[in-house]
Amino acid sequence: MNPPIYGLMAEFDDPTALVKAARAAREKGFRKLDAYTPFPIEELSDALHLHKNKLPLLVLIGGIVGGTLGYMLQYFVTVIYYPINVGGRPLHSWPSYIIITFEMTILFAALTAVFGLLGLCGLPEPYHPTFNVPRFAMASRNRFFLCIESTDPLFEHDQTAAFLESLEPREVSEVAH
Amino acid sequence: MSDPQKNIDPAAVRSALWARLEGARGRDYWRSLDELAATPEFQDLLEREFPRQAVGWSEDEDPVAGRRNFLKLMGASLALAGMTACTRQPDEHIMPYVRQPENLVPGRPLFFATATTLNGFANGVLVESHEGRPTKIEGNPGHPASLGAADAMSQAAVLQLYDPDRSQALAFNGEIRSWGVFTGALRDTLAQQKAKNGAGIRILTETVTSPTIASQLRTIQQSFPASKWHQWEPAGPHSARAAAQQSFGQPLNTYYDFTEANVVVSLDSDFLNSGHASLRYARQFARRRRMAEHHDTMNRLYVVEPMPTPTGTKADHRLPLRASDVEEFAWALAISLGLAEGPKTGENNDIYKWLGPIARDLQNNKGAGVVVAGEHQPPIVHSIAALMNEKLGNVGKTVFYTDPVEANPVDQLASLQDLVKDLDAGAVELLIILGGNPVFNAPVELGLGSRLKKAKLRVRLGLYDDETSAACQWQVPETHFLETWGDARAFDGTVTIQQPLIQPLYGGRSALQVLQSFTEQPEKSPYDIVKGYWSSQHTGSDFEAWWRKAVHDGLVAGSALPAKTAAVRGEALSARAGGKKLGGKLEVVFRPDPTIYDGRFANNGWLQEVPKPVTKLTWDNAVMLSPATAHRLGVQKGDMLKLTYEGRTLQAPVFIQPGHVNGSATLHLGYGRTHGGRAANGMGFNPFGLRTAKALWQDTGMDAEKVSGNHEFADTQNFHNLETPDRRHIIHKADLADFHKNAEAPHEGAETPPKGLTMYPEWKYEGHAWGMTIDLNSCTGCGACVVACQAENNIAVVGKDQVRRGRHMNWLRVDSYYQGDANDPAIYNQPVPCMQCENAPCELVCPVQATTHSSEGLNDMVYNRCVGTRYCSNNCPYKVRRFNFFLFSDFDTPSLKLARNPDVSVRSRGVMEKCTYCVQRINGAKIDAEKQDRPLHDGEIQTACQATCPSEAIVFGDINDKNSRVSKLKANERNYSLLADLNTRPRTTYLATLRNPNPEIEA
Amino acid sequence: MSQIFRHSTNTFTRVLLFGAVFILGFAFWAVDRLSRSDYNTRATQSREQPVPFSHAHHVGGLGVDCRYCHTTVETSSFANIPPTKTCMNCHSQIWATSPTLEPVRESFRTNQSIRWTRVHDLPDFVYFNHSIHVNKGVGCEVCHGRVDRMPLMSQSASLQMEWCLNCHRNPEKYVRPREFVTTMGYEPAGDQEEIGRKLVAEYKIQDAHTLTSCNTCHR
Amino acid sequence: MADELEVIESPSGNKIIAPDYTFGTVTDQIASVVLTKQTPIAVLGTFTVALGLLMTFMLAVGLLFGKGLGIWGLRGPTMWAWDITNFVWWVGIGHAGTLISAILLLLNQQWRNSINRFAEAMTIFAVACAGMFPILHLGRPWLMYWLFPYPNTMGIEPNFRSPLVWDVFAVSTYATVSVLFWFVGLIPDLATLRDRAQNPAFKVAYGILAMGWRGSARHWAVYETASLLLAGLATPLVLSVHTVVSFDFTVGIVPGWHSTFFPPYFVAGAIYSGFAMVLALAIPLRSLYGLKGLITDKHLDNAAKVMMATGLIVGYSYIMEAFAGWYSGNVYEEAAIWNRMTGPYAVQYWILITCNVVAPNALWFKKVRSSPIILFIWSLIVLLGMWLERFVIIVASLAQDNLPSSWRVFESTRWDWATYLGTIGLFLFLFMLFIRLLPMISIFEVRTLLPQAKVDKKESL
Repeated sequence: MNPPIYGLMAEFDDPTALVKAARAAREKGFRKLDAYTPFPIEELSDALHLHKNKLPLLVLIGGIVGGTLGYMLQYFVTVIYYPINVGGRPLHSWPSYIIITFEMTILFAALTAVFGLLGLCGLPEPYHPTFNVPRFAMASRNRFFLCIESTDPLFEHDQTAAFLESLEPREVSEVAH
Repeated sequence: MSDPQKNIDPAAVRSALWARLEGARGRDYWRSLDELAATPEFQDLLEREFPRQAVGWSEDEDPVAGRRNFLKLMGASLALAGMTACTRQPDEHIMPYVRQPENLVPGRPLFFATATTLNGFANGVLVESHEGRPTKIEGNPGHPASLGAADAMSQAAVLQLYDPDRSQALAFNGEIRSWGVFTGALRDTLAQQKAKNGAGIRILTETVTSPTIASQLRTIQQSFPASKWHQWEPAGPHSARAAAQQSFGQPLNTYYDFTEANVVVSLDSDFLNSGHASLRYARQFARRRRMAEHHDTMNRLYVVEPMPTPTGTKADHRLPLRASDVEEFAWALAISLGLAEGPKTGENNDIYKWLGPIARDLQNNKGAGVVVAGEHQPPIVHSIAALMNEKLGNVGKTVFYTDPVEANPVDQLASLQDLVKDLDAGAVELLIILGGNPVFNAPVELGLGSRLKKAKLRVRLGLYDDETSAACQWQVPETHFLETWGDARAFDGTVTIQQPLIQPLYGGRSALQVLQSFTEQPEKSPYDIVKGYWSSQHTGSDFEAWWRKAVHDGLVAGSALPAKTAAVRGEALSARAGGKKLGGKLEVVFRPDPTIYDGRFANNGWLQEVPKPVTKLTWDNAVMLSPATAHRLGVQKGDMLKLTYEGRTLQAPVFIQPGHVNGSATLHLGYGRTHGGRAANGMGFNPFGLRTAKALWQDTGMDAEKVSGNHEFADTQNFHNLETPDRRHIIHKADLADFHKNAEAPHEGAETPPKGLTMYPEWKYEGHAWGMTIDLNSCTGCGACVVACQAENNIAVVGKDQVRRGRHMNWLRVDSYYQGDANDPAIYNQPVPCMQCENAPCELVCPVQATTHSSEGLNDMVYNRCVGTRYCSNNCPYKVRRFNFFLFSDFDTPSLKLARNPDVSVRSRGVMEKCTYCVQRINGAKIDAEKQDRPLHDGEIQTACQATCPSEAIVFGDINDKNSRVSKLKANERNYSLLADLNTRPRTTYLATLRNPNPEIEA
Repeated sequence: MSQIFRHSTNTFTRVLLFGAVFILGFAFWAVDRLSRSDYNTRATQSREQPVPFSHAHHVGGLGVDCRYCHTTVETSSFANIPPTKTCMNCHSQIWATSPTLEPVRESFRTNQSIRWTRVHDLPDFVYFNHSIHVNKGVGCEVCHGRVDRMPLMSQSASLQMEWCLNCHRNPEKYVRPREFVTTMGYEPAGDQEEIGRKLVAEYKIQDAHTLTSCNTCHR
Repeated sequence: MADELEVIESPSGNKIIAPDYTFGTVTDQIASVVLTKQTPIAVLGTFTVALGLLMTFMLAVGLLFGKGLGIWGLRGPTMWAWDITNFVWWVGIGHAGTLISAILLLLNQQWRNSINRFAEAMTIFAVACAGMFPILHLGRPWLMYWLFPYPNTMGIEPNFRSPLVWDVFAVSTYATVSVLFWFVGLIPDLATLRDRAQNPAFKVAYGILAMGWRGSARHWAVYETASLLLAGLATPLVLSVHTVVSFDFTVGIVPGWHSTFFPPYFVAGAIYSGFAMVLALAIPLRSLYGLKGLITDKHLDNAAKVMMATGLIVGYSYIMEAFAGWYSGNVYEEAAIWNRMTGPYAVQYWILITCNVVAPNALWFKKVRSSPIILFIWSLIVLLGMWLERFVIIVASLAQDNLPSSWRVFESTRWDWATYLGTIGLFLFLFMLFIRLLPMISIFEVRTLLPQAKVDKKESL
């Protein structure tokens, strides 16, 4: 029995080949698989069915929270906490509060967006098995990788390797843990 | 503030205070922050929060190195308060009294009555004292010359008292000596003199009205029969004295009463702002222009003068005439009145154009008119005026004569020349100069500076180690009048006994003491001398009670001189000179400076920095020219002129003053000091350099030529001609007749948005609602209110360069606007304090709520919350906010810290400040009233500016109280808000000004 | 390419990134606490004094009324520190020779003030007026605490603005009948709020809006 | 192990990217600027100058804190002058970046891909410079934290009705969001640098910053959504910022400030000056680093067009301003406008009219737009013009407002200059560091521009 590995990785020359391979792998029934590319590829997301994610909802919530907090803060301070006559304006001069409310909305939404992104991607993650593959450095330049992970129920080292070879990659390599 | 006239024994309190202040030089008073300022911890804090250099001035700001330190001296202290807010404060200490004087409650001010003097004439004042520190001077309502008002100079006396530049040590040729040595030297000389009956003794004083000093001098005269007493006062009423002799054959004192005067003709007299009773006159005059009811009438004022004065700005008809033409005008007027023979015309048509109407006006108001001759006009003008008043039956109604107020009304010029003669003859062995500064201000041709040296022993008693001191061997530091006992007479002879409020800060002697040393008991204290004199005068029982009352009231009841009747002698009116010809040259006019007078106040930061009436100049004098004359000479404001008169020359910068008469140049005296102190030296130029006995006040025949160079003036306002029509509606004005026809006349075209016109709900002001009205019809623009505000609110002095940069700190300013022809415009004064807007634009934009609205409608400014964005100032349409661009307030000079009002925070660097309606006074009064569980009554609270205003133009009060004076005035038809169309809803409003022109002349 | 980082780096960086939020939060909280701490306000800290005067003894023990020494408290903004004379009224007889009282006697002889260290020291831009507070039924105790239990005087309240505001916003919670102003350990006869409201009305104490207007304390 | 770098410096056609680039070549060319290329002398020179100016800035600020605001020319009634002028000027410049990266992204303008990175950097540094002034111009800068709401022992909070507090929120939000947006954009490129860098220290540094980005398809999917969302948020934000800044004036009742069309007018002006700055930076950069193939004349042309369009809007605003002033019949407004044109600041006013109204019209001509040199000079003219615009609005209006008695002419001091030039130094300093340490062009976004990046539909099935 070979040592446990993270998975098997195939390297391709161009996006089209990768997308093709990805489709094939999914049809073959693999689910625990991921692709690595130097730039976002629309079709790849289709191929791997990655379209849904919760980020927009999170951001919406973040925005609403921020806005409400912003307005409440101003209302509380000027009407409840220290009511004082400023320039003969009413204590609750709502038109003046719009701007800060708006800014707080944006701020909170933006923060949620960024931290949400990190969260959903499980970043930061400076160490990742894929980095063990020497040629993987090219994933950030001009190569396209498809990786089938060993945790996939259908994963069986030699057959999976053979399957990957059948997709005519530049080469197939093991991804050690 | 509490009742100004507590009935207590001042002496007792004071002795206790002295005990406290002994040695401590007043640093250890209970609110011991001043003392704190000296502790190392505090210094550290200072270092930490204000690196030393922070207090300095970058070369950008102040090229004149020397002045820098002084200016920060002149400010206020304790300012770090604001800073230390967020820091742990270092330990402070409290030094309680050892034996607390009765009547003295720490934290509550006491008020003492005394008097300031100018040219020897007294002006009654009340001095506010905090734990023995005089901090504020206000008028004494009981005193005839003051009636409760105080002029700028009197109020600034406080700063003079604490001036660190005062002469602080007895010196012989500049070396410090002990008093023993001095009195020794003096005694020896006197012993020698005794032999020759004092033939070598000369005493030179200013004008003396003090009965005590007079009696001392008389005694000296007896023991030293051959000694002589000379008097010299550069800006005194010389010609009035001469005129009295000429007209009546006897020395007489003239004063006026304007309450009954319907028609006033001023022959170059600034009676509303200068002279010995100007405060009284201003009040009487203003009351005749109050217009409480719509159909009230007003008096009518004709002014003939070369240079616009506050009086000129109030004129219904102002005739710019060269000073030397006023005599001709007087003649012509007399002729028109049929009091003299001669032609009613001449070359200069200006002189004659209004004679008929004016004469008729005077005729129609027999006994209800007055002709006022200017102090600076030659005797003949006074005589003619006297004649007119007499023939018009004004004497006894609006004009009064009494025996002279001066102890010895001599011709001072002659007196001085006499002294010079003796000096040249080498007859002077002991010359004693009491006060004054003759070397600086005597007629230039006398060359007193060098001549004095001919006297063997020269002793100088003076507040400052000045030009005269430099020419004397002994410089004896003089005690300030707030430090010693004394007495003086007012314009009508009323006597005030001056009482000290503080132990002499720098030691020193008073004139009384110096003169006393001529007698058997040389060491007698001023208190004993004065009290002694009066007890000797006192007839009737219980002198002590009389004395107590006199001292407490600030005047000796019934000491006013009785009115005399006198008739102008036929020979009084000498030959008529006729209009003066210029012959292509200029007329030179010398006048005392409106704020620093003859130079005696030159080292007083408050007086230097209060914008001078009309010109708005600070820290400077100038050659005042009319636009036309300036054009003729081809000069602009700031260009240098070389003036040549009687072979003497002087270089001075030009200031173009609209309304100044053509062909004449006015020079204000007092500047160009060389030994005046750090604020005085190097400021302006010295007209005394041209002033000869022949031309004490004016003369023709001065040459002026443009020379290279340019001078930067620090004036706080540029000349602004109102657009005609004044579309900004800054000054609401109308002619009396039109106003009578239509009450809305003054507000023609101005729009005030109706109350409802706002999207906001109304703020309700229950309880008090403070408001103010300023009657432009009364305001003379004298600037007394500005100094009052400065004293009351610890406002810093910033110095000439900063003023030039528009960084002056005065919370209250007096704007002047011109209308019409730049050579003969109408001039309007407008005092501008904070408007306390109900819809305050400044509050809205302050990011930290440092300025907000109080429940009583005050626009509060919290210095310690201010971070200094200056947005509020930008958004203030009235520009009444002042910013501390540097650390303007003082942190170092102990003496100046004593001058502070403990009820007002001293502002530090980087914060905004502004008028608060003297909120410290409001709260003080409210607290007192609440403690006694009674409502505040109207007039109980007086803002500093209101309290001091000679013409009662400023009224402050509760506008929720429908019966308060202020509410009534706000209901007056003349009431209007400045820039009302901005809908800021000012609490400070103005009463439109009215002119009462003679219909004949208008037509 | 080979791994640059060890596996542990993952956890490390994550903790660092998301922990930052909490670290900042804590720092902020700490500063806030510190600014309100007794260290900063100097509350409960007694000061070095020239004479170890014990309020506990004079007030608590002998039951001397506050106003016997602080005579101006009802009339002036400043509640005066008694003049040496006041001390000597008794101490010329009692403890007339006690060495601890030497500074007092010296002051009396030499006419030099005793140099007390100020305990209750408001910033100089705050204008507190004792007389009006006392006259409106604010007890000494309310601000100065149980003086009768202080061997050496120390500040009991923070004297910070928010503290002042507590009372200026709802005086009824603190006022007491005038006769009890100097009482230590005063207990309201009944519900404070209720009594308070009555007194506020009776003493004509101004409404909160006026009491919290800036110029009430700052000028 | 990475292939040796292949660098292409091809003359650019009128495309947004030169032909015959490959994934590899774009990557290497951009990465090489940071990793291998020699820094050009010109850049080093500029850097030194920037450093010098930065020192001047330190000096000026030291003196300012030491002595007080008086060292500037400020005075009554012009309590604001250079300080706020600089603030508004910098904030304005700070608009282009986010605009390019956000709005153009939403509008799917592909040409943005190669200029958004350094435009955003420029934005951030400009905002940093701008952010200085609200603090520096305080009388008591050490208390600036009072402008933020926080629980304090004084029981008093900021005044939320004050435009200055709005500023605090708007600008700090804008700064934060810009930084986040910029950093998110950087992550994939940081990964690239991590994988390209030879020096282990750099590897670690970039590695940490890249946070382990590995171009996983799952990540890309979330990443794309995030970018879109951020763009969607940044768009209204960027428009709001200068609107809020304009409120500093419009909320005031100073004649010449108090007018309703300031917001659009200011936003247009901001974009105007922003694009000017983009050009002023892009033109020298691309020739210094031979990036003509990536920042092509097409880019300059587009930028120039945006500049012209906004310039015309600004010009229109001036006309409106004058018209409104006259039409209002309000004596103060009339006077304010008239005073601008004829008063003590007439010179500045007419120069700015020339710079902002006359000059941009030259951009109608293709010749002008296609000459980098002229464009460079033009952008500088525009920057000057926009500074003067703010100066005139602020100083001319304040110097002569409602009451003639308070009128006074403003004079600047040497320290006004030092502070202003100082911030320019700071700006260049930061920018030079940026181009040295980070990819000044978004590599992964440029990759998507390549024809090879298109997935062949039929093939892939």
